[in-house]
Amino acid sequence: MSTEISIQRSVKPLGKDELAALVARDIAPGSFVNLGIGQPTLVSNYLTEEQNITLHTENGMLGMGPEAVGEQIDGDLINAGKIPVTELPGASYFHHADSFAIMRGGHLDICVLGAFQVSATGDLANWHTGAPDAIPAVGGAMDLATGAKDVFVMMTLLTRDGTSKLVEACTYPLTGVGCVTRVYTDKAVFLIGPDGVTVRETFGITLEELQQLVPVPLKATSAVGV
Amino acid sequence: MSTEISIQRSVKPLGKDELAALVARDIAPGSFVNLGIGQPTLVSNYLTEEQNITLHTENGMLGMGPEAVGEQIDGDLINAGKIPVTELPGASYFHHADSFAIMRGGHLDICVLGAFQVSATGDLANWHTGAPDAIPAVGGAMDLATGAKDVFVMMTLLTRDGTSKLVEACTYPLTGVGCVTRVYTDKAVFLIGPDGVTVRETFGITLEELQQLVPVPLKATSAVGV
Amino acid sequence: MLQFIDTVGEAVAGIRDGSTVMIGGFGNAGQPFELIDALLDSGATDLTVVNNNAGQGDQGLALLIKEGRVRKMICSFPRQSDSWHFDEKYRAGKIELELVPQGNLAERIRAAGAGIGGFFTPTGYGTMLAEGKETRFLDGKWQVFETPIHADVALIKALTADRKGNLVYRKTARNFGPIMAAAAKHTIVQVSEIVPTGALDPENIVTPGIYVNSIVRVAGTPAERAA
Amino acid sequence: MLQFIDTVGEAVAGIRDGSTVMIGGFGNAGQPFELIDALLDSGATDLTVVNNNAGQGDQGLALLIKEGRVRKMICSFPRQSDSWHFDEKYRAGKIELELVPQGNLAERIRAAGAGIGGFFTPTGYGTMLAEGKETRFLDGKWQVFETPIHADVALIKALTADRKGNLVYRKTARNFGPIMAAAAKHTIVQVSEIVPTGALDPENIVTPGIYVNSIVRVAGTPAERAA
Repeated sequence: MSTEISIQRSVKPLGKDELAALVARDIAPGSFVNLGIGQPTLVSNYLTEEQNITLHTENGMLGMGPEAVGEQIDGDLINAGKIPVTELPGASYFHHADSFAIMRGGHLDICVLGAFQVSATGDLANWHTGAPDAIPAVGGAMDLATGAKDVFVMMTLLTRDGTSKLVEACTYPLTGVGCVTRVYTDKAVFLIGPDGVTVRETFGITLEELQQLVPVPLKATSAVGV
Repeated sequence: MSTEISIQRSVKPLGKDELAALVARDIAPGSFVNLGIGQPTLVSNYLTEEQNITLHTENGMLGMGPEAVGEQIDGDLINAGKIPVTELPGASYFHHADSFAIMRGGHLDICVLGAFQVSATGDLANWHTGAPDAIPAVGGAMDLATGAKDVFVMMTLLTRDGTSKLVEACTYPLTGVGCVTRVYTDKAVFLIGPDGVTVRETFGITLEELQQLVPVPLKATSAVGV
Repeated sequence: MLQFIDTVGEAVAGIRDGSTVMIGGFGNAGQPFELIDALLDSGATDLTVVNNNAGQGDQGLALLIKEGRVRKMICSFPRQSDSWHFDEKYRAGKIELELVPQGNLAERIRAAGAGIGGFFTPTGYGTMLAEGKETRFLDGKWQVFETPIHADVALIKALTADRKGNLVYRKTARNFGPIMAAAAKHTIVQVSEIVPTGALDPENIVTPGIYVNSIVRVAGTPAERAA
Repeated sequence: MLQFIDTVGEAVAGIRDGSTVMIGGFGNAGQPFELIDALLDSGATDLTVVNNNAGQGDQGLALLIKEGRVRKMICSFPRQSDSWHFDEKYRAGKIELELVPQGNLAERIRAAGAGIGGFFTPTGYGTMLAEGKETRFLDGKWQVFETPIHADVALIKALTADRKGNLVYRKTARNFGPIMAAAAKHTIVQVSEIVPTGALDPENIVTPGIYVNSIVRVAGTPAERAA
């Protein structure tokens, strides 16, 4: 199975930082991007100046810079995770309705989100565990999932008890329907399209082994470097 | 009929400028006002500095000043009638959706409009003659009629052929339904409310004579100076 | 009619029991802490509060909730590591929660100010937050019908006001301020600075004075308490 | 991807027959005359044009209409004293007209940019412009259902752009520019001046660069041709 061999890109699963670097490399130059709270935030560490990526934060800014340190910290300049950040040259500020219009109007090229589960048809569950005593909190997750041109998910492939988070149908409450286009995990990168789930590359695992972990039919990509 | 005598305020019908001055006096201090194209524009000549009225123009400005003359003329600073105007201290500019949100959201205190007809229930017809070969053009008339807290109409009471423009039901195409609250005419000021049409004052005509001209039941106001 | 008021206490004095109160801010940025404190002191109760969150720590909105003044929260993200007062009331069934995706929250507030009676949006379609709501297929997508959120009062924070009530904000502290100012019947603003009319460039005004009713200056730099 | 283009001709070269083209401006203020002239020269035809008016005199949009390039106008005020080219085509049945109240025009354009699939507004209720449209009683008023207006291309004019495509406008020439930039798939802007990134204050940017695709500098002061 030559296809299988050709898509295994490393002998080990990827760490969070390696995965963030991979996502960063996949973002086209000049893109407008929103990085969700948590793991997706790491992606910003690997974006290069040449890529000329503009980061959006839904609390009202384009052109967000790195996390603020020391003297830079300004309580009026925070990101969606309420972390103090900085402003890059060419930044702009706007109110919440204008900010969400950017997301909801389909103007962001990519949004990168964490997830509890992603389904074979791109349904996303990332806001609510569904536990009966949980206090629900959604924030901007549904707007991001629904609005961006491409929704990339970053997550570990398996839960702590070894269950696949890539599923036939989500059991957690949905964030958005059919919105995810790519899933970046420690074990593989999955492309979700109208004809199902394609594995672009694997890390420390063969396609056959991967298929045994994931309850969704997987195809190997034929094109290298997609 | 003492009521009748008490509301006749002049021996002659009012001229356009006298009417504009009357409307101007009736605008409460601190109001935000939009003056329609044509006759309503005259009202601005009679607003005093003490009244502290802020004028809105729907093409994107609050704090509009008088018509520009000579060196003041700037092609980028015009009113809704496309006449060059000036900017007063404290003015602000905004885009068209924000400008119409001011009108449509009910934030203007008063809008003053011309009319072809006003009905006894406050329906307004001021945008279209209904002539079959007329090219229709509506501009912001419907938004102004529907959005302002109070819609004042300024018009001559009669058409050139002597027909009342205050009617039971408009025969011209409507601009808005039940939106007009006051009608300022050369012969009388009418208040339109849930209990019908009240004559606040007359000019050069008695209430009885007025009633003969107007095919709508009229009441005299009991309160002087309303 | 625009009023300049000397103290936050007088500014909020007219807020009645049972009011719907919008409170600006996202996290600490743009939160009108002093106005919220004054609202707490005023004793107003049975409030419906619209804010992105449901209070943090032992201050501001969290205290209003703790004291039982808030009947209902309309917000997008009530659960935070330090939202213990909300959590407690919620688990005890003593506060009502309307959970709204943040973009719907912003757009519904904007709709109220702009005179829109309702709108369709793809956000939330197919999720439990759209359960029971009207849906329609528009522009190639399933969309959910959402309605405006009106308020009696908005409490917001801006950087600077002029004497006409025009406002400018600072960085991401702008957030909900401009849309809440437009959506409320009565808008109360705390600012760091009041400047003469004409001192703000008309091209740069974010909230025109038409949306502002009461202005009170609160000393201190904008970020001071937030930092 | 943002492009800075040398000539208006190159800027409009990609506009295809049958496109929907939004054109900014209210009267002469904010009209991108040079881009419209270039569109005329490009030969593109069978266009649907969205503009507040339907051309004036013997220039710009009026010439596009005269030359038969415009299949349909979506506008609020086509009839002006000098709109003779539109008038002639309209009376001859050679141009289609969708007449939209100006506030609905603005809100429908805004809706397209903001991802709203449709909305209810009181404007037009009970009038011939709402005939056949869905109505609903909301917020105590009868309202009419209106849908977004999307476009393939927007041609707008701004005062200044920076190298990130951020725009500021000048006085009432702002009008439809910001909402059209957001509603079109491809936005082409003529500006008087291009400044380095960082030269515009982030607080004062009206159209963020995310809405801008092509920028071309056109010499002359903003009001020159309009005056």
